[in-house]
This record gives sequence, C-alpha cells and structure tokens, in this order.
Amino acid sequence: MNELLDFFGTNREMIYFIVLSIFVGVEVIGGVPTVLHTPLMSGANAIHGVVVVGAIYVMLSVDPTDYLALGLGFLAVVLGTLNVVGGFVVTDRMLDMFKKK
Amino acid sequence: MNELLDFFGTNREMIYFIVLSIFVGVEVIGGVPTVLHTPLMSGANAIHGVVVVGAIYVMLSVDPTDYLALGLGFLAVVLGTLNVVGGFVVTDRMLDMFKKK
Amino acid sequence: MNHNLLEICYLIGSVTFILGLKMMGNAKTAKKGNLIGAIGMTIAILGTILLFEGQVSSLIYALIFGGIAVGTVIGWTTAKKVQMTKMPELVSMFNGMGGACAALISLIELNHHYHTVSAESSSYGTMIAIVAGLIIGTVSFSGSIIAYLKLNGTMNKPVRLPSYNILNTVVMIAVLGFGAYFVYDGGNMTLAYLLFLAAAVYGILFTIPIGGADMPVVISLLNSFTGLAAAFGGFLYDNKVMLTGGILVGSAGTLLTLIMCKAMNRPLSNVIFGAFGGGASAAGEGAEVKGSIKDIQVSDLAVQMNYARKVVIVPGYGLAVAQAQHTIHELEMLLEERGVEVKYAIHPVAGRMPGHMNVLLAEANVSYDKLVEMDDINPEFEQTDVVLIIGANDVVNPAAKSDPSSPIYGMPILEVDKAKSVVVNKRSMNAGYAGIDNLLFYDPKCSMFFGDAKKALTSLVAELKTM
Amino acid sequence: MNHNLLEICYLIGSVTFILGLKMMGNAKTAKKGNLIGAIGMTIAILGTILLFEGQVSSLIYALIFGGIAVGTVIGWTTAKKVQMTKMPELVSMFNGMGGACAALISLIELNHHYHTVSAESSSYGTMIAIVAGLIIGTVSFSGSIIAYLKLNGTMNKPVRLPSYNILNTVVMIAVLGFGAYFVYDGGNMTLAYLLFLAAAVYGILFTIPIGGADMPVVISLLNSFTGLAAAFGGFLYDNKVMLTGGILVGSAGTLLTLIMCKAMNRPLSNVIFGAFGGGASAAGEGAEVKGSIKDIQVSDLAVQMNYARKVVIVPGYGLAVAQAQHTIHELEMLLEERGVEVKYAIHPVAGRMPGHMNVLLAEANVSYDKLVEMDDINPEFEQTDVVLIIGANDVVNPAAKSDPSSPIYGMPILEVDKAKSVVVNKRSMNAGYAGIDNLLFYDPKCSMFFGDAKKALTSLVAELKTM
Ligand SMILES: NC(=O)c1ccc[n+]([C@@H]2O[C@H](COP(=O)([O-])OP(=O)(O)OC[C@H]3O[C@@H](n4cnc5c(N)ncnc54)[C@H](OP(=O)(O)O)[C@@H]3O)[C@@H](O)[C@H]2O)c1
Ligand SMILES: NC(=O)c1ccc[n+]([C@@H]2O[C@H](COP(=O)([O-])OP(=O)(O)OC[C@H]3O[C@@H](n4cnc5c(N)ncnc54)[C@H](OP(=O)(O)O)[C@@H]3O)[C@@H](O)[C@H]2O)c1
Repeated sequence: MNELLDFFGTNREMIYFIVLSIFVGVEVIGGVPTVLHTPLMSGANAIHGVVVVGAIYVMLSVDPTDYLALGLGFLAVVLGTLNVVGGFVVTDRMLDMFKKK
Repeated sequence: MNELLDFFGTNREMIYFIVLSIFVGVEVIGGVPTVLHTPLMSGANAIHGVVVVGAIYVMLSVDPTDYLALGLGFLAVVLGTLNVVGGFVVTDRMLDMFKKK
Repeated sequence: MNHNLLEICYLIGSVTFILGLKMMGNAKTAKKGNLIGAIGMTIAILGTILLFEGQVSSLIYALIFGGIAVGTVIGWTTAKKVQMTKMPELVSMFNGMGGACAALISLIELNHHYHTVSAESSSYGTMIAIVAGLIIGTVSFSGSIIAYLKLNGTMNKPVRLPSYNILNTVVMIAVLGFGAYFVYDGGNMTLAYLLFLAAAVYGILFTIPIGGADMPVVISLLNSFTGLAAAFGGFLYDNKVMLTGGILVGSAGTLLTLIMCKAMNRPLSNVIFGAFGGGASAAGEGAEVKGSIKDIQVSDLAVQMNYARKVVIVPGYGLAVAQAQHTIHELEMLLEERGVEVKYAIHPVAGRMPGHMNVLLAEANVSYDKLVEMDDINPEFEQTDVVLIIGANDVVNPAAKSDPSSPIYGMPILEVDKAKSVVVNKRSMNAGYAGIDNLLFYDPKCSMFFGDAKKALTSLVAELKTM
Repeated sequence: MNHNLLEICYLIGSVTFILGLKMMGNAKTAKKGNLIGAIGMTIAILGTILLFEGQVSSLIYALIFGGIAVGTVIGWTTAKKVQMTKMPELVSMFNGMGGACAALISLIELNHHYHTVSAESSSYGTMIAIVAGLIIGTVSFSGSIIAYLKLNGTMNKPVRLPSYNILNTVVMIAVLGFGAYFVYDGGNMTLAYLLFLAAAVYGILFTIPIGGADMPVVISLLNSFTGLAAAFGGFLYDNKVMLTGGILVGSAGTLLTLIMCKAMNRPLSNVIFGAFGGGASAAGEGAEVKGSIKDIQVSDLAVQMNYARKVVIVPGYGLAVAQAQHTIHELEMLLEERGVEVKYAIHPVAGRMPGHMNVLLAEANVSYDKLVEMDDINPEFEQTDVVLIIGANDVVNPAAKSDPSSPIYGMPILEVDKAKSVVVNKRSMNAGYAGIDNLLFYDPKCSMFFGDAKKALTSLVAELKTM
C-alpha cells in the first residue's frame, strides 16, 4: 500500500498526463459519424506510427559495431516508416472518396 | 529566445498538463444543447470554487499571530465555500427543472 | 505518506470535475454530473484539511471550520430560497465570491512575503502567479457584482461614459502595466492594495456599459476569468486540483461564452464593446414598414382557440417579465381539456439567458414533453391553426431570414408565418431586445392582442371558461 | 538548447495529433486533419534525427535515412496502387508493421541491456516498459497478419481449435506470466526471443477463430494495441510525442472499437469469443418462415423501373463481392436520364467495414449527394415506388424490429417494406452475415431477382436500353 502511494507520489505528473490524454482521446472520437469510422481508424493507425521515432532514437544511440542491433534497428525504421507513410497516404485516399463531386 | 527555450525545457510537464487540460475543457463542452448552457455555466461556476482549497491551504500555513492574515484568510474561506456550496446547490435546482415529469 | 494520499484525493477531484462537466452536457446525466463534481470537491477540501502535514494551531482549525460552516449555511440557504427567475444573478454573485477568494489569497501571500521573507527570495514565477491571481480575481469580483446589480434591476440602464471603449482600453493597459511593474519591482503592501483597487475599477468599467440583456454572456466570461484565477492559485501552490479545475473552467467557460454569442448571432466583441446591448441604440435601419396592424378582441381570440385543433404557444422575454408562466399553463390545460393539442415552441435564445423559457415554464409545472425545440417545431407550423406569441419578438422576426441589413440577419427563427393564423401579445409596438421593427406584426395573418402578458392571459382564460 | 528545441517539436507533434484526429471526425475537415497529423509526424521525425545531441557514426545516419527511404517508397506506392476495396487489409498490414516496430525496439533495448549494462542497473519501471512493448507489439503484429490474410481471402474459414476460448485464455495467462517472470528475473536474450515467439503465437490464436467479417472490429482493436505499445516506448525514453500519440490512439481506438460493435448491436466479447462471426453458426432460431417467395423476370423488372417515379437502391455486401459498383452506377444514370429519381440508401453497417458502401460507390463516381444515410432515407420509403436491394440482407431484415429472439434484434434497419414494391437481388436464399433467415423475402410486396449482382445488373441495364 505504502509502495503504491509512493509510486503515485513520484509519478504524479506522468499519471495526470496519462489520464488527461485518455480523456482527450475519448472525447475527440465521441460523436463521429459512422461513415467516417474506417478513415478514422486508418488515421489513428498512421498516428501510432510515431513509434518510428523510438526506432530512430534507438538507432542513434546504438553501438555502430553491434551488427545485430543495427540490423534490427534498420528493420524497425523501415517498418515504422511503412506504418506512418502508408497510413497517412491510405487515409488520404479514403477521404478523397468522401468529397462532394 | 534561449531563455524561452530553457523555460520550455524546465516546465515541459506543466505545459503538457495545461495544453491537455485545455483540450479536455474544450472537448467536454462541444455539442452541448442550448437549453443546458445556463446549468452548465452554473456548474462550471461551482467547480472554480476549488479556489477555496487554496484559501484553506494558506490558512493552514499562516502565522497564528498575524491577525490581518487570519482575518483575510477567514474571509477567503467563507467566500470560497459560498462559491462551492451555492454553486452546486443552484445548479442542482436548475437541473430539477429539466427532468421529465 | 499523507502527502501522497492527498495527491490521490486531488487526482480524484480532477477526474470528477472532468466527468461532472461532461455529464452536465446531457440532460439525462446532468444532475448526476453535478453531484459527482460536488463529491470530488468535498474530497479535495477534506483531504486538504485532514492530510496537512505540519503543526496547526487550534485557532486556525476553528477559523477554517467556522468559515466553511458560515459559507455553507449562507450558500445553501440563499441557493435554496432564491426564486427560479433570479438564478442568473445568483450565479453571478457566487462567481464574484470565487474571484474575491482568489484575490484574497494573493493579498495574504503578499502580506506573508513582505513580513517574513526577504524580498528577493520569491521567484518571478511565484510573483507572476500571485499578481495575476490578484488582478484577474479582482476583475471577476467587481465585474460580477455589477452584473448582479444589473440583472437585479438595481442598475438597469447601461451607463455609457464618454468614449468608454477608449477609456476602458486605457485603464486595462494601465492595470496590466501596474501589475508588470509590481512583479519587476517586488512591490510592497501599499502598492498591492492600490493594484487591488485599480483592478476593481477596471472590472466595474468593463461591465458597466454593457446592456443588462447581455449579462448572461458577460457572466459566462467572468466565470472563465475566475477559473483562470483559480488556476494561477494552483501554480502558486503546485496544487493539481486547483490547476485542473481552474483550467477546465477557464477553457470550457471561454468556449461556452463563444457558443452563447453564436446562438445570438453576434460576435463577442460586439457584446463587450456594445452595439445593441442597450436595447435602444442601433435601431432598425431595416426594411420600411408597410401595411397596417390588426387588433383582436379577447372574445374573438377565445373562440378561435377553442375551436382550433392545434395551438402552438411561443413564449418570450415578455412572459418572464410579466411572470405569466402560471397563467399560460392554466390556459394550456384548459385548451387540452377541450381537445385542443397545445405545444410550446422554444427558441434557443428566447428570454435573456439560455434555457430561460425551459426554467420558467418548468417552474409552472408545464410538462417537459410539451416544450419543443426550434428545429423540431418549425416543420409543424404548417399544420398549426393558431400560434399564440406571448412577449416574444426577435425570435419570430422574419427580418432574420429576409433582410441582410438587419442586425439579426442570419439568426434562425421560429417560422410562425407558416401557420394558419398568428396572434401576438405584447404591451405596445415597442421593439424587443435587438431594437428593431418586426414586419410579422403587419402580416395579414397576424393580429395583435395588446396588454401586459399576465393580465391579457388572465382575461383570455376567464373568457374561455365562460364558453 | 537542441534538447529544448526537440521538446518543442514534440509538443507540436502532440498537438497536431490531437487536432488531426479531431478534424478527421468531420467529413468537411477530415482531409485537412490527416494532413495536419502527417505534418506533425514529419516534424517529430526530423526533429529526432537533426536535433540529436551526441556523436553518431555516418553508417548509422545512412541506415536511418536508408530505412526511411525504403519505408517511404514501399508505403507510398502500395498505398497509392492498392484497389479501393482492398483498403481494410492494407490498414491491417500497416498496423502490424507498427506493432513489429515496437517489438523490435524492445528486442534491441534488451540486447543492449545484456551486453553493456550490468543486469541490476535497469529499474523495474524500465524493464516493464520494455517487456510490455515487446508483448503488445508482437501480439498486434501477428494478429494483424492473420487479419490481413483473412480479409485477403487467403484464409477464409474461421479456424476453430477445440475449446479455443479456454485455450486462448490459458495461452494469454501464460504469456503474461512469462512476461512478469522475465521482469522479475531480469531475463536473458534467449528468454526474450522465446517471449517474442510466445506473444506471436498468442496473437495468432487470438485472431484465428474470429470470422472474416468481424475483422474490421478486430483491426480496430489491434490498432489500439499498437498505440499502447508505442506509448510504452514513450515511457521508456520519456518521449512525450510517442506518449501522446500512443495513448491517444490507444484510447481513441478502444472507443472506436466499442462504437463499431454498438453499430452492429453486438458486445465486443461476442465478437472476440465468436457467436455468429463465422457466418454459419448460431443460425436463426427466429420466427418460423411462412409464405412463399416470388420471382421476377428481368423484362418485368425493367418495365417497373422505367415507369417508376422514385427508385431507392439498397446496396449491401453482395454488391462489393460482385464488384458491381460500376454497373449499378450505369443503371442509376440510365434511370435518371429517363426522369426517374434515384437515391442510394446507406445503412451504417452495410458491407463489411464502416463506410464500405460509400467508399465502394464513390469509386464508381456515384455523386455523394445521392448517398442518403439511414435516418434520412427511412421517412422517404413511403413515397418510393421501387426499392432495389443489391446483395444486402441483414440491414433490411425486419426481425431486427419485430423478433426479440433474433440475434440482430435492436439493430436499426432500412424500412424498405414501407415502399410500394421491393425487389431483391442475391444469388440464392442463403443467409447473410448474421446467418439468419429474412422474412422480408416472403413479403407479398417483395420479389426476388436471383443471380450474381454484376451479371443480374448487366442484364437489367441491357434490357432497359432496349426500351
Ligand atoms: N436567451 C439568451 O441567452 C439571450 C441572452 C441575451 C440576449 N438575448 C436576446 O434576447 C432576445 C430574445 O428574444 P425574445 O423574442 O424572447 O424577446 P424580445 O425580442 O426581447 O422581445 C420581448 C418583447 O416582449 C414584450 N414585453 C415586455 N414586457 C412585456 C409584458 N409585461 N407583457 C407582454 N409583453 C411584454 C416587449 O414588447 P412591449 O414592450 O411592446 O410589450 C418586447 O418586444 C433575442 O434578441 C436574443 O438574442 C438572449
Ligand atoms: N459494415 C461494417 O462495419 C460491418 C463489419 C462487420 C460486420 N458487419 C455485418 O455485416 C452485415 C452487413 O449487412 P449486409 O446487408 O450488407 O450484408 P449481409 O447481411 O452479409 O448479406 C449479404 C448478402 O449478399 C448476397 N451476396 C453475396 N454475394 C453476392 C453476389 N455476388 N451477388 C449478389 N448477392 C450476393 C448474399 O446472399 P447469397 O449468398 O444468396 O447471394 C448475402 O445474403 C451486418 O450484419 C453487419 O452487422 C458489418
């Protein structure tokens, strides 16, 4: 119990950050019309591609003689970029379908 | 410019906190029907009564021989409580008007 | 340990504020939302007192609990006793109290600062938070008092000092400059009181030229000011619940203010710098008035209503002024008994505050199902035999649709002219809130039924009863 | 200095993600919202590379830029080239890539950890973030690949291992236990690979029993998993933009999943633990089928449509399967030329993903104005002469309104039976997605026009042209 409280005390900022972000995420989606669900899902998909930032960061700090890490890191950057670029482009194409002609 | 950057660096958590809170505040209100504006305003009014927490805190730390501070602090607690209690009760009464009979 | 527990109380408080506000945005959950907010507030307050780590004299505890007791009793009883129609001024008053509380905290902190700490020891950040809390809290306080007096009728003419817009801007800049100097210089207690006074004067100047009818918007704005002041208090003490509560109300209040303005189809600047808020200025340069008006006798009206299949009542500000809500309910029940279908058409900005008509009619026990919002009732007018307009004017003014030069052009209106016949009750041909003529009254379908709403309706009810 | 600048880039990124998602919720601003998100992402990525403080070998720079180049080229071209109807599987694939990226980061961190740091030096917090990222990212990865294969048709039968619900739960608990042990014990590289494998197996087991038609919901769920994995990466590096992006998608994705389930009137547990997702199980125990069905000849149908005043087309999953969107558009234009008013009635869950019909018909250049949503078209059926249903079934099944025992009871439907006459095109009397009978087909007003949608429509168009 005490440990939990301590944990709370030291991570207060982080906890508020998480709670507020969750609220923003939930609120931002509320009341979206059904037809937009698929593009929205696709857009959200592109946004979690931000994980590529982590991949880049890890590459920047890696030991340049650790070939395993270099290889995995390169793969991670490729996959993350795929997620980001593919995600945004596909979403854009989907949304093109919703414009009035 | 550099100072601004430093300020940002040291207050990063706070800035995220503020930005996210503003988003939550704005999102939470969006799409509220007109008839609820007055109770909502009144409810928000009660919530900023949380300033009474500051008044209590200041009282708890005040020097008990500083009569000016004691007087002002007492007044602050009274006014803040008025804001809180009056605010919630009035809102509740207003909302009673919106219930189906 | 205690400290961490307190932080959890504050987290709970913050979350309840968010959830509470969210739930208040929906008629079904609103009451529960308000309750949840109140519970969170109680937890935050009790936590602050009970989990405080440090030696506190019993005198101070006595003062705190005494203060809370006094505030609770006064707040509770006033809130319970006040008439439903006086609610807006009460909200304004409570808002002012919150602002004053924030200002007092700043004064105490400054007093403490000059007495016990060497002037340099407070950082700029702390000083900015203190001074900002003082200025914003005070403006909110004095502004709210003026708003209260205006809604109350004590101060019912907008006071327009010569070139008050320029004057106000100058005073505002002066107050801000004073505040900045205060932070920079370190200040002293005399200067602090002067700053308090200056801010109070600005709050008065800010509010005084605005017409009484615009007060709901002003109160909403001052509401978000108090939120901001509370947030600065949160900075000062690194107190998260004050921060979330304050910022939440600050941003939500600002948005609400803008939404309210939008519903009236006026920009906020127009409200603050006054265009027709006074109710007399900017009179209609609208279309020229042609045609003549037609009176209707109470006996004819009674017959017409008695034999109608469907009657729609359009209540407006005049109904509230005349306090005729009970009489209209009586009329409605009488007609329903005789098989006439009766509905109320509720325009979103009828009256002088959002939801004014709902609150007013609910007070008279009118069933909520009978109140139909604008968008839902507009298609029904075509099947309506008689529309009875009681003390409403702008909300049925066709100029909003047809005359681009009209100040209310673009505001959605109740399309009463689609009904078979329209009867308007008001005391004279005077304009409404926007100060413009209403061509509806000259429509051949429309007859006027002059008189104070309460008296006129009472005579109508009496006449109907004889039939 | 650089570091603070980077933090500002991250703040910009976070704000654009929020604004972007918000704007994507509205058809008017959606495209702009997507663009804003992409700009923020670019800023965050470039900031990370250019503002890095430390010595980096040029090999690493080359690998990073190379990786980005490769990813961009492949991502861009696949996304541009893919057929509109294949979008859902592509989204699933990209989602899997993100999950794999998160898992790889964790593997690299672990590798680094065991090679250079003594095992104790990483705190539990760090270890938890690494292991959670590994597990969640991997589940999302392998699950998305299965979802991809299912949508793709490569794996089109739901694979039901014996008592798979129990099996899955056991595997899930085992993986979680393994992860907890790993954190507690400190682990080693072999264990890490084993954990990766175990998580991958769980991802497969989780997705494989779910029917292909439920994949949109599953993808949405896996989408929020990847968000969570990204957020754990954010923890690890105290990286705010990964945190906001990840948490945002995690919470928004979860909500979206629930909303999608609600639109289908099924609880999420029902989707995951499978009830009728297979399309064959839980067949209709609904009302007994009475009456007989009536065929219609193409010539009769052509006459009927030619002389109708108003025709409403109800497209469904079968239209997508038959790829008949261009033919239906041709039919619509032909009828319009002859003075028939034609509209499309779009049910929110027609097809197999939200907005499926919009996307499909837009591909064939059908004007957006002709697509009418359920709530708006339902009141219009009374004035409709012919309703032509093409490959739709559940969305017009009256059991949703009348039969409380039906699995789709409570789902809002298109009320086609109010129209003067109804014609249904499908290949047989087989059930739709929910696997239940449809009494509409036995309605005296209703005739069946059997055949593959594309062939049937082509013959109808040909017939019409001869008239
Ligand atoms: N609801 C809000 O939130 C809000 C807030 C601020 C401003 N407003 C503005 O207020 C206006 C509301 O429109 P409205 O149609 O309700 O009111 P209105 O346009 O202000 O008209 C009210 C009418 O009631 C008549 N009246 C006054 N006292 C009366 C009495 N005792 N008996 C009978 N009639 C009486 C007046 O005419 P006589 O003098 O001839 O009797 C007047 O023309 C809009 O312009 C809106 O923008 C609304
Ligand atoms: N939209 C979403 O987000 C989503 C996601 C998951 C699940 N769902 C579910 O999917 C269902 C959608 O309803 P729906 O009415 O669109 O489809 P449906 O109920 O699945 O019915 C489709 C019908 O199309 C016919 N069909 C298949 N291939 C055809 C072809 N080549 N030519 C002509 N007809 C063909 C089938 O009958 P024959 O075999 O006799 O031809 C079938 O009865 C709902 O139950 C919904 O809950 C929707």
